[in-house]
Amino acid sequence: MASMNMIQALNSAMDIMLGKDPSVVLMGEDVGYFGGVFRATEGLQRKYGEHRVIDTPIAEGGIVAAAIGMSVNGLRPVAEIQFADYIYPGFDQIVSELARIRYRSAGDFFAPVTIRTPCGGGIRGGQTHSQSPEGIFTHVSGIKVVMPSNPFDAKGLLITCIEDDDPVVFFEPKRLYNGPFDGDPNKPAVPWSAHAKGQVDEGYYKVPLGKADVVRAGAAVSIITYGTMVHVAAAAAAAMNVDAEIIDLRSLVPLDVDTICTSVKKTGRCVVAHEATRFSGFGAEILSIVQEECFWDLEAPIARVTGWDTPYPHAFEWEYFPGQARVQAALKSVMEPA
Amino acid sequence: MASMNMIQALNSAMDIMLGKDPSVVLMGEDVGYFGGVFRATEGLQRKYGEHRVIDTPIAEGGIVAAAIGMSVNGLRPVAEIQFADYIYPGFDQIVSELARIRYRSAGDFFAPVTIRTPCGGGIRGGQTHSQSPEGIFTHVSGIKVVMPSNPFDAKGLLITCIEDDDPVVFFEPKRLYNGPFDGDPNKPAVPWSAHAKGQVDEGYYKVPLGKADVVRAGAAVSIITYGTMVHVAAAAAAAMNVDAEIIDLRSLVPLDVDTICTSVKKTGRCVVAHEATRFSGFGAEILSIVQEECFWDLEAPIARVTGWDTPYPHAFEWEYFPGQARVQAALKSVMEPA
Amino acid sequence: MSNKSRLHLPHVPARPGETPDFSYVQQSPAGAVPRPEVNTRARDMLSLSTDLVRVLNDDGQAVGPWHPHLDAADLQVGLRHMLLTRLFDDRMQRIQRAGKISFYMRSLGEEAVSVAQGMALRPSDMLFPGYRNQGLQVVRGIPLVDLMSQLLSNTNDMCKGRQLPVMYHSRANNIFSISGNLATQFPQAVGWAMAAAIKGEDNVAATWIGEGSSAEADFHHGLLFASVYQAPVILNVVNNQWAISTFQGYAGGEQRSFAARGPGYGMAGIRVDGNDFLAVYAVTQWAAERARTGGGPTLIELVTYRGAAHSTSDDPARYRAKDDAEHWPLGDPILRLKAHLIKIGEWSEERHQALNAELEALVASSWKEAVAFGTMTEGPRLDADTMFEDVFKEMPRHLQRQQAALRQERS
Amino acid sequence: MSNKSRLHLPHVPARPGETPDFSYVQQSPAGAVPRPEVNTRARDMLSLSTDLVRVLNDDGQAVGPWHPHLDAADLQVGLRHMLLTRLFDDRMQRIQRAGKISFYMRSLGEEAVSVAQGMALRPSDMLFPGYRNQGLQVVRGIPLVDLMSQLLSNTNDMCKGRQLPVMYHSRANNIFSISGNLATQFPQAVGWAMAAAIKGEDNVAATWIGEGSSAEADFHHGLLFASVYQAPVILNVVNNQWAISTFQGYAGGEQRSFAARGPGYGMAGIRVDGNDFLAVYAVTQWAAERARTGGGPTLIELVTYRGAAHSTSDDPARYRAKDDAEHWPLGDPILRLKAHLIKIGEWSEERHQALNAELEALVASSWKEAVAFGTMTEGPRLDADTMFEDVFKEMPRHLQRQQAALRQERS
Ligand SMILES: Cc1ncc(C[n+]2csc(CCOP(=O)(O)OP(=O)(O)O)c2C)c(N)n1
Ligand SMILES: Cc1ncc(C[n+]2csc(CCOP(=O)(O)OP(=O)(O)O)c2C)c(N)n1
Ligand SMILES: [Mg+2]
Ligand SMILES: [Mg+2]
Repeated sequence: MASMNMIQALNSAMDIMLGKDPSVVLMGEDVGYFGGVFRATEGLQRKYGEHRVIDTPIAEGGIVAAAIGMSVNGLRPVAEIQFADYIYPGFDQIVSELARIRYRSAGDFFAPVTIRTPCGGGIRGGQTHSQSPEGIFTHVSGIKVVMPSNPFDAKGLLITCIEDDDPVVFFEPKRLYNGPFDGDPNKPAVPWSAHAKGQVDEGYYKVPLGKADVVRAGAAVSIITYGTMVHVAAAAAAAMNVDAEIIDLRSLVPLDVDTICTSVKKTGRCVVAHEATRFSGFGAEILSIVQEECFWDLEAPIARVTGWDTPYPHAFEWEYFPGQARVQAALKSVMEPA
Repeated sequence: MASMNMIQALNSAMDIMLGKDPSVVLMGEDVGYFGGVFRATEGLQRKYGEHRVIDTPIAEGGIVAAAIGMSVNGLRPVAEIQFADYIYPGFDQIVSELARIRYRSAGDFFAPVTIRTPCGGGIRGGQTHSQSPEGIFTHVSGIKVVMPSNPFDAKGLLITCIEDDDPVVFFEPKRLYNGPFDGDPNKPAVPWSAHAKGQVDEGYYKVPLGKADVVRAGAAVSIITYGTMVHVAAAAAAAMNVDAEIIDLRSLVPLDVDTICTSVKKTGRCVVAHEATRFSGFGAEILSIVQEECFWDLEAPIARVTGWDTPYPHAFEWEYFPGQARVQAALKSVMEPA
Repeated sequence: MSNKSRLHLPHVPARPGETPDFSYVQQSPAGAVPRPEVNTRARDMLSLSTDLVRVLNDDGQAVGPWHPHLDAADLQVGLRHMLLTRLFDDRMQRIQRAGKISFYMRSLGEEAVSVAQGMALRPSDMLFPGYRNQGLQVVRGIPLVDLMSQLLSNTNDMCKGRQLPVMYHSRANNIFSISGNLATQFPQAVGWAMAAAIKGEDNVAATWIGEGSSAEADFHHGLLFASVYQAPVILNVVNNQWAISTFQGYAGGEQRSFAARGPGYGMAGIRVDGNDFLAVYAVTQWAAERARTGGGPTLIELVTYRGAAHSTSDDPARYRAKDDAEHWPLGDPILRLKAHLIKIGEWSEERHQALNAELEALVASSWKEAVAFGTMTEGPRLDADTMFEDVFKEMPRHLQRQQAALRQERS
Repeated sequence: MSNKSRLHLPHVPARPGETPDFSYVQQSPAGAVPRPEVNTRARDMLSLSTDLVRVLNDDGQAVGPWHPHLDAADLQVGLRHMLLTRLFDDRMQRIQRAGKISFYMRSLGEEAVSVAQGMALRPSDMLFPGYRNQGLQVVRGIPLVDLMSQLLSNTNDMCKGRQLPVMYHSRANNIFSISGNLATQFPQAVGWAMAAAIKGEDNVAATWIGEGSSAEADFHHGLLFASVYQAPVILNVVNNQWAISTFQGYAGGEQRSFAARGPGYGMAGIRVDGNDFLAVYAVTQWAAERARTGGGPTLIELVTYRGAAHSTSDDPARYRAKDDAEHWPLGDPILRLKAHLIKIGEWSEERHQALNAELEALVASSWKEAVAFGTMTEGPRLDADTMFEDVFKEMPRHLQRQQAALRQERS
């Protein structure tokens, strides 16, 4: 066990996989010599060579396409998209190709590509360095979608994704790179070293896809969330002294419906939280499933806590971000429905 | 009034707007001399000239980008994407640019572009000519999303969209081009001439955005739907003899929440139906809103009727398509919850 | 407003009712274009991208430095593959018209592209074809029954009914799955070739794109990545002059050749007579050797003509002169190779008739075999349960439930 | 595995600790490159795309056919704009370091690109700049206060706090809104120019892209649409050798010049010394006249060097030789124009000092003015209510409700 922040944990996952499996290659803008703008691939080119950790042109569509071709030829590319906001030029290759190759070839070809990309706000990145587009990808049949909330999971999930024979988009909430974040930008930053999930096994281990983590057991209300909001929700519930059961989904596709529904059936109340915009966000799917499967157990309407349906404005980052106040308002609405 | 199919109605809308407003231009693959692969722009280049109805290279990203630039220079481009399945190469320009220009320039610039694109299955088009990606666009702040279910609405909505100062993605369910379709491919095709909404005013008129159409009033259950499924749902309800209130949304963004909620509050039961895949589809957002706003009125879980979470397979088109059987199963589940 | 317009619009030579005019097609005489060493630097052979490599002259003789000196037996195989491709196309077209398959696309007049290129590559080279490269399937020996089964989406369909007709693949024969989305495979082929280079293997990737599709972003991605990493890949633009109703000028062909894009990215570009079996073979062999020996990628423009409609959904009489194809200056690839073989005493009208009859019989018997696996309306049918497979390697819960729901719906 | 690898990787001339080596930069002597008539066909001036247009020689004299013969007064204005741009950059950099703005990007060493190009265009020409074209804002006379207010996201911010610093726009001055997404505006500028042509207007559009960003699909879209419709647009690639840590070879610059992409698409391509104010001016004027008179688009590659870090979030010492910029063979654009003006007797060290002081004072006083509109922490602040505006022209119900919810949340 070592103390690692999320960047170090991701780096460790890639380091281990590069060492273990000669078919693993990393690629992306600035990932090679420089080690990535967030330093996730630092030192790996020096260690494994320029042909294993490859700097690419600034062309997200080309990166995904090349990764697909490489994967069809037996490699396991891990492609970094520098910011999730810049994944869209690669969208066609992801949706029409990466997600479809196994299906349309009846399993004869498949494309084990992992796309890593930092998402979310909270670093004053403005509207083009803060987006959380995971919901869009969850609507695309054939792609797995993962978002860790801590270093331990990040490493174990990334190893699982790299070894997975299906393509994965792996979202990294960049606000969590250096520490857990409870939503209050005015408090001093907390490092991962002070958090249990910042203690990371230095060796090879996996965290399974499709298995949610019950971060906190509780009886009063279920909070279904993932990424940065795991920590914000926990802090909000603690501040309100609500006995909330907090579920960190970790993988959105496949989704651990059993854990979600078991919890809601127990508590009878449910809040769904994410940082992404609300309208047609992934929260709507979670809410729908809970409504469909737990309707008779619900004692109050399920509430969603989300970012607003606007771009992420530079000046109003903290008005946009779904902080503790927004979570608490939702908890209140669910605990004491009007 | 004239009898028109949906293609003729769309053609009429564009004809009128080209005649009325010199800033309107049409552009897209094969739209000019040829008149479009579905013939929606037939005759318009001959009538208005090569500089108003413009054939383009096969580059959806370039088409959207050029349309944006043209709109910033005072034109009102109506760009056709030949199939909705091929909108993804233009996705970045739509999401990162078209949807954002007004916001990021604080209203100083705006881009009144209308993107028309045929969607949906039922024409044996296989997985790359059958998709319904509207849900994805509803998650993108700054874009309006429209889908008509009949010639009359198609024309009036398209005129509204062209005159709208916001960008719109206008989805055309291609299975409805020639006639309403109740979901049974074995029945003889019905032409629009036999349908009231196939009677179309030949002149200029508008159908507003954000206003749903109550296609059929009813007391027993609300069916919230749009596009092809309007007709399938109506047929299914009629066959079951259920007194369903059928709501055709017409525009998904902006969404007519009032009409939806008024209906569900009245009936206490709700089915949401669309042809698109289920997981994180637009149905999830509709369900979520109904759940949030009508929870206490619901007498049964809201049910979704959708395509499956697979690509649209060529051989299993009708097993994939959410036909009357699937609607009826949902109606049954809502009318007689277990 | 149109009066004032200064927007340039590409010139289309002949619309319906007009006289076909192919004077825009820049030609070089057969044998006239020099053949550089395969390791020549791209910048030192720029003219290859605007000239037109031709080997067969009007008398049916093979001339000049690009003459590949193939054995007569190989040429006969090439002729056979081209003829089989055409007869297969003809038959499938008629079968679609009879309503037995939902859709079809012919390669009429373009057979030399796929057949000569396919033959110039090794079986271990990976192909990323387009939808009009059925000749590659023929060269690689995919049984017609298998191709037909795909068209029928029947129980023998290698795609398990998931793809539109003509979107074949064959893992065993190194033919990648064709996509309905244009151009997407072009940069994938480059990625495949990059992987071959990373692994130190000397296989080459080859990919095909229509001149119309070269407008897509993925064409650029392919050229760029191939150039940056000097990937061992052959990038082919099949310039058959039309993209459905859109003339090649709308893809940039009015201003300069498509092959010239290559040198723009610092890579070799060659323009070749796509209806000249020998020229296509020679150029492809050259590019393959270049790629295999570390010389990097080559962009080949194959100048040809789409002799038929775009697909069975299309009617070209609406947008181009009816007798266009007959005026095409580069002739018919099958007739040209046949004439050459006769000229060199290795073929005859009689042998051609006999071959034609043999291949027609093969197509007919294959169809019989194929329909035994089921048609759209009769015989065995794929199990609808399978439509939920292969979305992922293992079926997740939500698909299992949907599979069960469909079973119930259909019971 | 890496041992066996045959994958080519572009050569990077000097990493930290290595000696700067700019021998790869192909140069032409000042005055050596011919200046064709503006209506020359692209194919008849191919060498322009690989040569390097230069006017200022090492002695500070302006020579050759591209000498634009500007009035001394104009040159002095150019010098002033460049100096102001640099002083503004310096100050904003320091202000960011002090934590008063969240982010900044300098254009150190590239000032001639924006200033000379901006001056060579008409005010009615539309600009689609990148994030490193602040010189264009200066040329068009945007008050520094307004630029600074944008950096501060304050109550005077033309973006109403919505954009990251440096993403300015000015509708009144025909400067389009800058996007954080690279390359997206390149084809938009072409669309704007197409509209100008359709309307029969003779305004020209100009747009700028980094050499790194030229790898994006939108670069291709821009070139293609410009070529097909012969749009009146100037497409500029600012080749400052680096894209964050990535050397220009990774964007294709190792194999051939970026300007050579132009001829690949059948359009004019010109490579110019981007640190030579006179050469940049002349080439831009030439391209603008070409576009205005129906000669179509021009791709200009401006060869320059990113003298500073990519942005305030970057540390170039991690990936390039520390003293790289000092070895850049094309010198500093301000020093070169200054030397020329002194050479022709129209400038002096004293006047330069005075100008420097004047402009520093202007920057300082502008900052004072700007902070009066509010800073990140003090003074007036934009109303958070406004963040729901301009998503659409009229606020739809769901945003009204979210606006109300936020009001409640904050109360
Ligand atoms: C991304 C995308 N856009 C549009 C289409 C529709 N489409 C199918 S074929 C075609 C024309 C392609 O022409 P070309 O590339 O020249 O190939 P050819 O048909 O001539 O062989 C078009 C526009 C598509 N399949 N994919
Ligand atoms: C689509 C997209 N991908 C990636 C980025 C991240 N990014 C910002 S600037 C930059 C480098 C651009 O380099 P270049 O185009 O050469 O311009 P320069 O900074 O040298 O002026 C990158 C990769 C982005 N902003 N947008
Ligand atoms: Mg073609
Ligand atoms: Mg650069």
